[in-house]
Amino acid sequence: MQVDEAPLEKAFDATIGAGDRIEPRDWMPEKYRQTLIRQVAQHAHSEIIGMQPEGNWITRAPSLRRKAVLLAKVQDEAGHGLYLYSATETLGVSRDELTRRLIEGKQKYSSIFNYPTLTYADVGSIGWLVDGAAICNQVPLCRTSYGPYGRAMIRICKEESFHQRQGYELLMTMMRGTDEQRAMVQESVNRFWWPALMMFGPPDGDSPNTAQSMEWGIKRHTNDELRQRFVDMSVPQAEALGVTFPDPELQWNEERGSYDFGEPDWDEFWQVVKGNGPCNTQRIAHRKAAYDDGAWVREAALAFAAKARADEND
Amino acid sequence: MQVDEAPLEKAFDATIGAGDRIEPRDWMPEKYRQTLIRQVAQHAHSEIIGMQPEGNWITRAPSLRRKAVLLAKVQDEAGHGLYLYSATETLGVSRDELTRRLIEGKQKYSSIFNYPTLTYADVGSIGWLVDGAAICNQVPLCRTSYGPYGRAMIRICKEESFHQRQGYELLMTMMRGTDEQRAMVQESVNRFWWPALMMFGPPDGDSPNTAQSMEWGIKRHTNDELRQRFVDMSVPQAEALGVTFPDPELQWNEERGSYDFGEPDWDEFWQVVKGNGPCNTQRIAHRKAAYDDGAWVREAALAFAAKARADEND
Amino acid sequence: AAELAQYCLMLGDDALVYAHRLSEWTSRAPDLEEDIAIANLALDLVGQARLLLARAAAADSSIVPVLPEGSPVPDEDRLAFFREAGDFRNVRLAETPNGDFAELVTRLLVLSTWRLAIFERLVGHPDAVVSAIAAKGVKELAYHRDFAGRWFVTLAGGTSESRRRLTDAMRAVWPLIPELGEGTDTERTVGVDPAAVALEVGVVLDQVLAVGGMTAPDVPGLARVRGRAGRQGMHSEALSRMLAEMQVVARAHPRGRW
Amino acid sequence: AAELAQYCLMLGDDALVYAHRLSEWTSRAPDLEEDIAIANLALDLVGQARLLLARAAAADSSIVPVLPEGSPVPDEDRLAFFREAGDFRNVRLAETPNGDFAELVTRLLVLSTWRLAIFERLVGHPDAVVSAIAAKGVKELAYHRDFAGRWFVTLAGGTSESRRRLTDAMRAVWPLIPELGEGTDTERTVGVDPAAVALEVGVVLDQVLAVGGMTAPDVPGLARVRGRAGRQGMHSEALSRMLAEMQVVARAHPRGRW
Repeated sequence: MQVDEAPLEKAFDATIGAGDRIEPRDWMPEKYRQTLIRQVAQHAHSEIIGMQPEGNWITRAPSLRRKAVLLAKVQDEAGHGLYLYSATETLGVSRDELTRRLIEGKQKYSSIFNYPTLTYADVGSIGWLVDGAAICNQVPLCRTSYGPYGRAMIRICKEESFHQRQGYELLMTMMRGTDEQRAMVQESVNRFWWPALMMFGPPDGDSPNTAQSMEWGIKRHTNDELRQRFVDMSVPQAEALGVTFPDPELQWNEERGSYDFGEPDWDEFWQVVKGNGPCNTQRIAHRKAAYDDGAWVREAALAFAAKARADEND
Repeated sequence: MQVDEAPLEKAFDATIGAGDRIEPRDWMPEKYRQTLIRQVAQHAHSEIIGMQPEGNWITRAPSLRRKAVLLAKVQDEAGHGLYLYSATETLGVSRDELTRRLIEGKQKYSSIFNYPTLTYADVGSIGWLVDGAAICNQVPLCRTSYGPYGRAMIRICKEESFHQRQGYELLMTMMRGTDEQRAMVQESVNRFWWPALMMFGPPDGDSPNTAQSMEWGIKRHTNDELRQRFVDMSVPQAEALGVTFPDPELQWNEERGSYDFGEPDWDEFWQVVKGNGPCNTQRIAHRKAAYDDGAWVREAALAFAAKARADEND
Repeated sequence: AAELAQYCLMLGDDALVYAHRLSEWTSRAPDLEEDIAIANLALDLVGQARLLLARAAAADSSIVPVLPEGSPVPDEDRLAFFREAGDFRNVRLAETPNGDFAELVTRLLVLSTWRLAIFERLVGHPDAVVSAIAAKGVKELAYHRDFAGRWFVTLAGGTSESRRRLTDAMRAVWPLIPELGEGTDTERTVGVDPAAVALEVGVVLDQVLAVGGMTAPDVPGLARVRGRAGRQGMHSEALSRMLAEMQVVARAHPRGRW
Repeated sequence: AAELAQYCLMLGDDALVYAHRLSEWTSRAPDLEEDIAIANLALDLVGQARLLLARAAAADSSIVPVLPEGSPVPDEDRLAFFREAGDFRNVRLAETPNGDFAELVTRLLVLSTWRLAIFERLVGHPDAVVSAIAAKGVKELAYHRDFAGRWFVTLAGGTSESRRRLTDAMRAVWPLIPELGEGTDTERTVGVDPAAVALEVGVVLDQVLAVGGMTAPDVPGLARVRGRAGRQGMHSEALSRMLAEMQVVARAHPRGRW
């Protein structure tokens, strides 16, 4: 049976045009669904892989208070992954299937997590800069056209803001500590500044999907717009903290009312995207090991549930 | 075909009686062979399991010199294991078979290695007290009746003496260090003193095999004789070092010309012998893991050698 | 007060050390739901450890490691990060290196059942701080025990593989149970005698095992060394390795602010 | 002299860090003969590290960490045990966590071939100490390379399992090879430009691979971070974990005598 999709598409376009939300039961163009699956899955994967670089320091947290804060944060990331995988399930793809795609390298996650965490200050830098950049990217997504995604994003953004403040607060506390601690903060910021800028994606000229995604309301600002916003937001925060960014070209442009800044190393960016970053292999191997090691537990849980149902039906 | 063993046994007894050595090609009573296999294998296993408690500190050695000394010592233990397994091979049992018996709990090793090493001073205490006790046990074995065993023991005892001096020297150096180091040495000696005394085995009254072994020249002194000799040797060394032994009953007996000392905790001894010591499970699991993990390598080496032989024969 | 401090150290170290083992599971659990749940367990125990170590320090300041003058490191962190392995008072079961998920479930079942029984009695403790810590902890530990119990029954009734692993886990955990019940004079004097809850703990464990159709392994307890075990600072080789990791950053910055 | 010190640190840290990984194999090797052989490799490299770190300290005392007045800790140990991860100058391949025996063999083959080529040239170095260290090291490294090469060929020609594992090991090790050849100004100025030995190293590796019938995997090199890699102190997450273990006892006793 051939369905005439024209009126459906018209209704879809009208919903988008009115700024209303598409819900799981609504008709949607296949390409919209596929683009959303890719984007939401990538976001979910980023939360899950993102547990590793910070999780690396849980067992070495230098105070019990910080240990609790970090544990709770990494736990929140697992929670975010959970919401987002649920959102993709409303689009017809299971968490299991997406995990397989991640492990097999068929789906990506945010490249920032392919950088190593080398000192405890990195926990702070990730909170401040990485979560900060993520929020810039994500706040507009709270108004994204797909309902479940938008609602997940509202909750996630709220928690991310909290994480960002915690990260900044850690760095601020360290800056009030010893000279070694201050040097540790500066060194960490030096390492994370450029990768954080790369989180907004390649320059607009090299970002082919942006136009379609903006039309569909899945994306609401260009990469370069968001990057500029992030720089403008971060510079005064760095000043308050007492650190500098490792960019000699960074300076206020009176005319534009914005900061000028240097170019990230896009060659490095593409290398990391392509899988050759410092930690890509390690991150995927870690995720794969956890998934494989847990297989027997998931199977046992399924078998147990099946037996319980069978008993009920007896 | 029934062989009349009487003349063979007579020759064997004569060899033993003359203090000469039995060699692999010589006839020997089956019980002698079995007793020897058990004793030499147990000794070999002790060397191999004994790599673990000290090996535990190689990666944490506090100076590069000590790291090299410890690495070399643990390596020597592997070497001792190698000689001793070779000696058992002359008695008709392969290393592989013995390793299986060890892993399956069918053969024992010295119980001392079921105690944990908890500080770096334990490396010194093991050298001084454990190797010291081992030497007391082993020096007489250089004259043991079975040739390959006796010759292995000569080489081993030489190296053990060297290890003992190194262990003592480590403790001596630490005693010249800080208060914390001196406390660490004393605490370590406190833990190892009683287990070292237990290394000579149960009191003579509870050691049923001693008589036969002495008759065969496999053993040359009773457990209690060797224990007394060890105590008499160790007390002045402890005084020179500046540590005490944790035994309120320890005191010089003018009449006997020896030190009186307290009773080890034989209940603990038997628990550890039976497999419930602090580290029994861990030690065997470690050895089993190494053996299992290495199976594919040993198989590859055999397969490669077989192919090489086949190529030669082509 | 010195006895109360020692008692708080014992309970605090159990929580701190086992929280470390649980936290090592982060990003490694069989599924996201368990990852989140295990982090919750660890968080609860870190919380209990903080309160108990702080109480210990307040009861007897002489146990708190001395740091360079002017160091801002709070007492709870001095106790957590600046003591040597031999100064820790946790039972050895808390420090055992992690095994598989069956080992997690089995150990958690034992430790939480036992700790819950102690904490239920500590709610009536004369020390108001200890009493309050116990009241809060009881709710947490009841959840821990339920989580462990549910999974224990699930693994017992799941597949032959899960049952085999659970059996192995029980063989690994059971030898460390007697130590839990042995108790010290300190526990008997100012806290709860573990021997007094041993029966209750045994009943609960038997119930869970019965639901899962599992039998307790017939294994002897791990030997003590000259009468000493975890409560007397006689630990396994694993503890000093754990502390090397746990304490490394704090110790590199004895004057640090975090 | 500052440049020479930096150069000695680079070569010394490669040896120290890789010796640590090798030493982790102790009591875990596939058989006793390999256990002994691997300990020998580690011993040789610890020896090289000691000489090189001592030479570095002598050439530029400003690089030696300052300890409390009167500390008897010698310079080689100050450098080994009191520097932070970011101060280490080893290549990242030296610090990668251990894999299986195939990984050991493959990594050792690469690192020893490469180091041997460098050391052969350093025999003629104007600094008499460096020249002597190199002369001694050449013999050791030739043995290391032969050990690795023999095992590489054995595993390649052994079973399908050993060949599969060797293939995986090559895929893990190969991305870290380009970093070895990249070189720094320091190496080019006062030592041997690794780029100058890259060809020779490649030829040796190709020969061993050819004998084993193995093909080098077609994998890109691991990215540098803003141009930095191990030689510039940009390490993997594994190094700080390794150092937490390696340095723990030394750091607990900054005035200790050992």
